[in-house]
Amino acid sequence: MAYAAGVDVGSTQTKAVLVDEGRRIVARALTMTGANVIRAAEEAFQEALRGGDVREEEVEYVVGTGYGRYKVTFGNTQVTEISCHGRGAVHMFPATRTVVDMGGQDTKAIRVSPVGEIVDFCMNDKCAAGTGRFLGAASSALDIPLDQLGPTALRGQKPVKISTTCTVFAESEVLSWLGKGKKIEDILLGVHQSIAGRSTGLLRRVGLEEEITFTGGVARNVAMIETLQESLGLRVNVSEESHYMGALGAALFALDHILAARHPIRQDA
Amino acid sequence: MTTFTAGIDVGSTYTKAIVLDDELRIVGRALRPTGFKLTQAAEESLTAALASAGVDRTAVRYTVATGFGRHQVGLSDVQVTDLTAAARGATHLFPGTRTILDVGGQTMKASRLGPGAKVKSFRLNDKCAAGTGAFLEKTARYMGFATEEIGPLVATSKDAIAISGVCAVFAESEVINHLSQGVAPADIMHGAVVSLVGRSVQLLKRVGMEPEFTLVGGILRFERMATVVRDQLQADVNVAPGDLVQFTAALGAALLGRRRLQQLGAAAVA
Amino acid sequence: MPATVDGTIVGRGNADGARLFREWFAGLTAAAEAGRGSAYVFVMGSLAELLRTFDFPIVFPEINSLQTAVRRVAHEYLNEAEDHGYSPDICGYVKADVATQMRGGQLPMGRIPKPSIAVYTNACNTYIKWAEIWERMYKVPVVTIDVPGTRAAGAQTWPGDPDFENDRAYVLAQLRELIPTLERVSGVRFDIDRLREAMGHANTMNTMWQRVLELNAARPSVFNALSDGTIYLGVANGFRGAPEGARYFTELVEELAYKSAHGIGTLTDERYRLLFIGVPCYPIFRRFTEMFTELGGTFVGSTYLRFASGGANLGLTYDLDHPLESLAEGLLIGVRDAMDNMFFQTDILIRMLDELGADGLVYHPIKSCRTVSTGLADNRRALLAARDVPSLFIESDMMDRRVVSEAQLKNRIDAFFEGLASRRAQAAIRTG
Amino acid sequence: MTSPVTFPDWRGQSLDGVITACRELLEDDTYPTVRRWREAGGTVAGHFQVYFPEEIAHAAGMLPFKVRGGPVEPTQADSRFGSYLCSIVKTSLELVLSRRVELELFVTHPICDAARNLAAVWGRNFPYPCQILYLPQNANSAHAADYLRGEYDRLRRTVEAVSGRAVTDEALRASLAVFNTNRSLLRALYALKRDAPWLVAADEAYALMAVGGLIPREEHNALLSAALPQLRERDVRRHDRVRVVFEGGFCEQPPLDLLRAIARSCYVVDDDLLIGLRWILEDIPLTGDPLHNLAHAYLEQSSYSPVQHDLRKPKEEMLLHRIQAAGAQAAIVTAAKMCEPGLEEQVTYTHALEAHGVPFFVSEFEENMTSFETLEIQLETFVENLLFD
Repeated sequence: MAYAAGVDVGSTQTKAVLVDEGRRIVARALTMTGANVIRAAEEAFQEALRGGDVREEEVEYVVGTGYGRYKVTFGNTQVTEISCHGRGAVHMFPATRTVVDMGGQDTKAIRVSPVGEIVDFCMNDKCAAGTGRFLGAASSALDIPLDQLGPTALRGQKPVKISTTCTVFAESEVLSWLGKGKKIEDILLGVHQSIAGRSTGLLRRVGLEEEITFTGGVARNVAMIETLQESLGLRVNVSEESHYMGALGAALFALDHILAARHPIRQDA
Repeated sequence: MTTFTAGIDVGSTYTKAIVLDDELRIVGRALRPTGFKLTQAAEESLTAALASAGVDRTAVRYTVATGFGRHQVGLSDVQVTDLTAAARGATHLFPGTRTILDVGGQTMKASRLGPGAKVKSFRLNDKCAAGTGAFLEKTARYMGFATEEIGPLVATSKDAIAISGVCAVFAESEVINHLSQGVAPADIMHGAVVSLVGRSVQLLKRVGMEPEFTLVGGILRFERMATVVRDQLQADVNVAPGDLVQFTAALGAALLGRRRLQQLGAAAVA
Repeated sequence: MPATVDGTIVGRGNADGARLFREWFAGLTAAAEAGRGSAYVFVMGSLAELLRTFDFPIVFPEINSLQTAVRRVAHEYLNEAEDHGYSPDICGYVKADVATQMRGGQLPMGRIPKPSIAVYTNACNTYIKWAEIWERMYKVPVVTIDVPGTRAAGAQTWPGDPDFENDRAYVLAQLRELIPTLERVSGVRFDIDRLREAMGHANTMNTMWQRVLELNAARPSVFNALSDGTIYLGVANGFRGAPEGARYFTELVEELAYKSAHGIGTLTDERYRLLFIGVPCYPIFRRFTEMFTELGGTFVGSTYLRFASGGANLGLTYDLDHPLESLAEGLLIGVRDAMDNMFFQTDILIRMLDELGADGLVYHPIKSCRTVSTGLADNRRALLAARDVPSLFIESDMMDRRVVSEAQLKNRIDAFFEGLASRRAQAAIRTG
Repeated sequence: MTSPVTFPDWRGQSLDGVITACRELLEDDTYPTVRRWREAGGTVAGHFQVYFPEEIAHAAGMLPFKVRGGPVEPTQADSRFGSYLCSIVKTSLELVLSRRVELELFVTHPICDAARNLAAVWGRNFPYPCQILYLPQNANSAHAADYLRGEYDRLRRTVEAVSGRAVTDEALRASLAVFNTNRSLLRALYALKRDAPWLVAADEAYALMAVGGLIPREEHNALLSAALPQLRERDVRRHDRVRVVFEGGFCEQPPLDLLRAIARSCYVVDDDLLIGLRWILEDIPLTGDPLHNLAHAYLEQSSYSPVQHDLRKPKEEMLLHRIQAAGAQAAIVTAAKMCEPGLEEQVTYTHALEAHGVPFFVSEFEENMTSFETLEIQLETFVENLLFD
């Protein structure tokens, strides 16, 4: 039994996923990227091996992805997280045509074909305005744990209008709204809506097509899902694995290589 | 019997209070995190400053509030902006001051002074965090250092690594690359300082800077920052000793309070 | 490797281009040292044909500015202009030029003379604001030649149409008003025969330039529209109406035809033929192209070689029996076409895709230039609705390295090629 | 078709009621007046900032609607544009993409490179005519007026085709008269701002003026004729405030709250807000060829703006003259974020003010900004250091 691995080195976290030949996820692991990127990749991979009780030599192919993909020194090749998120999303939800990924410093809108190939994509170019990082800022400003942001926001009745474009200043605007006596849940709802609004702009740029799958760490945030669906006027798929979608896609690409090597007929150009 | 005036500077991160006697001597000061209860922060910092001065609240005849929370301070007699206040504070500490640079967590402010410590021309940079102290704090936090550690850290740097500083968040991926290439955090931090100072010097040029220069604001309190500014300006700069640099605006506010008191006194006599 | 196939003719265009460019700047530097004045013009509607006949050294501030970026000193110039009060958000060309003027014309590749006149069209509105800066700096005549563009998509008018004639009369009147000013400033009398001669050279260049663009339909493509093309473009503008320009393009056509006949491409392994839309990323000019060529992609066409070629892309032939009237008409149609290439782009791009057999498009909107960038995202939508073709949309700048993040560009470009590859693989499977 | 009353809300109101009604109309992102006009069978000619010869559309019985962005999130328009763009261009397109406003004709101008692009973007998204009106950028050519007359004639033909109504010279003269009246009323409003600024705050004057771009001019004339005498009679205390000129090369308009913030500490005695409505400075003669008169007035009897090039109007001198004519002691110079012409002019303005010792401060704004902290700090610092010793 051969295994394939995907390692997604993001700006804050590094994730690894192992799949078997049946495209089943046998293990996943997450570590903080921190200062030593190479080690982070190594650790995530090793943790996944332990978790799946798989020996390193059983892993025939490793694909690195994410900002630090070239730092996955033990990897066989690299694929951008854009392709990987697309691939992962289609694997989880085969009818996916549009993927929205909210990551550490950018939001990606990806349009995929029925077979999971990237048809088109757009990302925030200018700065990190309106990305998931906004939530990190809000959580530290309000001193509410990240996983509580969503539930709190959903209690909001009168969302405030967040005008700050700079993610870093979200913190101070959130505080100034508090200073003006606004309710925490209304502020948070406003924060979520402003992120959803910007993401919708990106999604429209690649041309919205159902089904839409929402990936990335932020996809676990219930309020983000709500506000995004509201702003799109469409429902979105969210997988249990949303956080690992990039690593999963990478692992699936790795598996392609293993299988293609066995059946040269299907070898890609 | 001596009367006192107080200045309260409600900044985005810290609230500072200072108490002056009628000889314009600083008899007490205190600093508290601002948080989001601005009125409370102002109240607490003033109480603490009075305690440190051993002065009773009733002996304070005039209180001036400044900083971004100036309008939320219930107990003040009047509010002025931190540009106006810092101008008074800086010229009190360094009478030759003509140009002031204030790098705060949220904004960067440059002002040129005219006679009587009046602000003649000023510029603010609030476009994005890349141009403010938040840029340094983010970079530091990202490498696992606290804001207080920035100074000591940079002090150990051999040379600065170029950091583009387009976006405080995007800078992180640059930082990753440098770190994984084994660049010392100190040199990266130093690079961030250089990039920030570069922006602040641009702001200074826009107000038609002229010596003497005085630096105010929390971010500038560590020595290397001032050194980098000196290098880029190729001029000497004044920095208030110790943590007094953070109190410049509060001091200016208290001084304005005293000025106002004298005018009122004169008016009462007349 | 192309060069090994034939040492003499292949690569001649790039070498001669570089040489002409050096000579041109040597001339400008000499003029500056001698304290001579010059005519400042812009690439869209430069009127170089006319200005040459008054013996003006011709300065293209756009080209000077982009050179500071290519030579990696643009940030110094931009900072100086921003210190002077210019916003980080405005055109980098303008700012680099302001700094150049404050430095007495000093540039990395030489020195440029001060203007004694500026002549420009409204092809880009920023030209007008730019000229106002020189007017204030030097108190010299700045002349707008107002060239009305196409009023709406697909609504071009042609000779005989009352609306066209209204525009033509306006442009012609402005040219007639310009001539006495040129005589006054230069002290040279207007000589219609010299104009005829210059326009003759421009005719040759126009015909040849159009041929150059067509020749890249060859497989493999014979020049990279982004890297090589920009060199050609420099000559097309700097030597418009000059014999050197006419000769250069005649020889270039010869070279490219030769390469095409012998199957000599710019890439040893040309996998993807791309179109470029916008203005190049000069702060990392060579690297930007490499990020594509490394992955087997080459640019077979670029809107830049159309809107910035002074109308040469149309292959217009002036009527030398009526020089001034024909110049007016050429200016009107040429500048109008440049604007159409920026505003009413969809059909033009579809034609380019077909004629050049391109596999994908790369849109490069930039911070500096709203003229070329404003409509790109919408145009892309329209194009993708009309054609199922892969496209990449990346924002950076032509001057300001502060907004050019190589790591991010690379990430997007890699993803684009992954898309191209999987799409090609799927196509292969479908067709068996 | 008999033109409907699109804006009844102000009638029978007190002065404050009238002003409130105007404010509400300005901030209403459903554009009720345009809707009412179309429901009554009227056609609408949307024209982008800064100047448009509204008389020509008016003479065809169309409602000239000033397209000047709006208080909306450009969630759809964002996908049509890049990052480095002013807000007004985005929100203007958002108004039509979101169907808040529906038009029969859209006209933009070569005032800047972003605005000119709008004709292409708009045209790709809507079936009705979307054009560029090429107002002359060489005002100093002896031929400019003839050319412009020809261009106006082209516009006349377009408008006739869209409205299905012939635009006769008679109809044009009638329209010229309506707009002459409107412009003289606006001149009176500005005279009041200059002579007795305490009677009308900056944001109030703006609201009264700006609704003109949303309603038929006949209605606006009635509104201004009713409001002006009441303003003059107003019983308000005169405050000790700085007299300033507010200059912004305005195409994009600042939010009312920004004007309100300025009004708290300053008397704005002149400005170039919505300068297009006031572009023509004198009544246009009603005799002779109306199109020629209109073209002539654009070139020869007009105000100034960073987006019009005329060697006879060096902008910095025009600004200094405006400050002096209004008896202002200082200037507030602003520009819309990402506005190329505005930001370029700002440099010249500030250097000229510096040289002439006119106190000023510089800022940038965005129509949809909601926090004014930076502006307030600047305003307060500015005023503190002008008023107190």
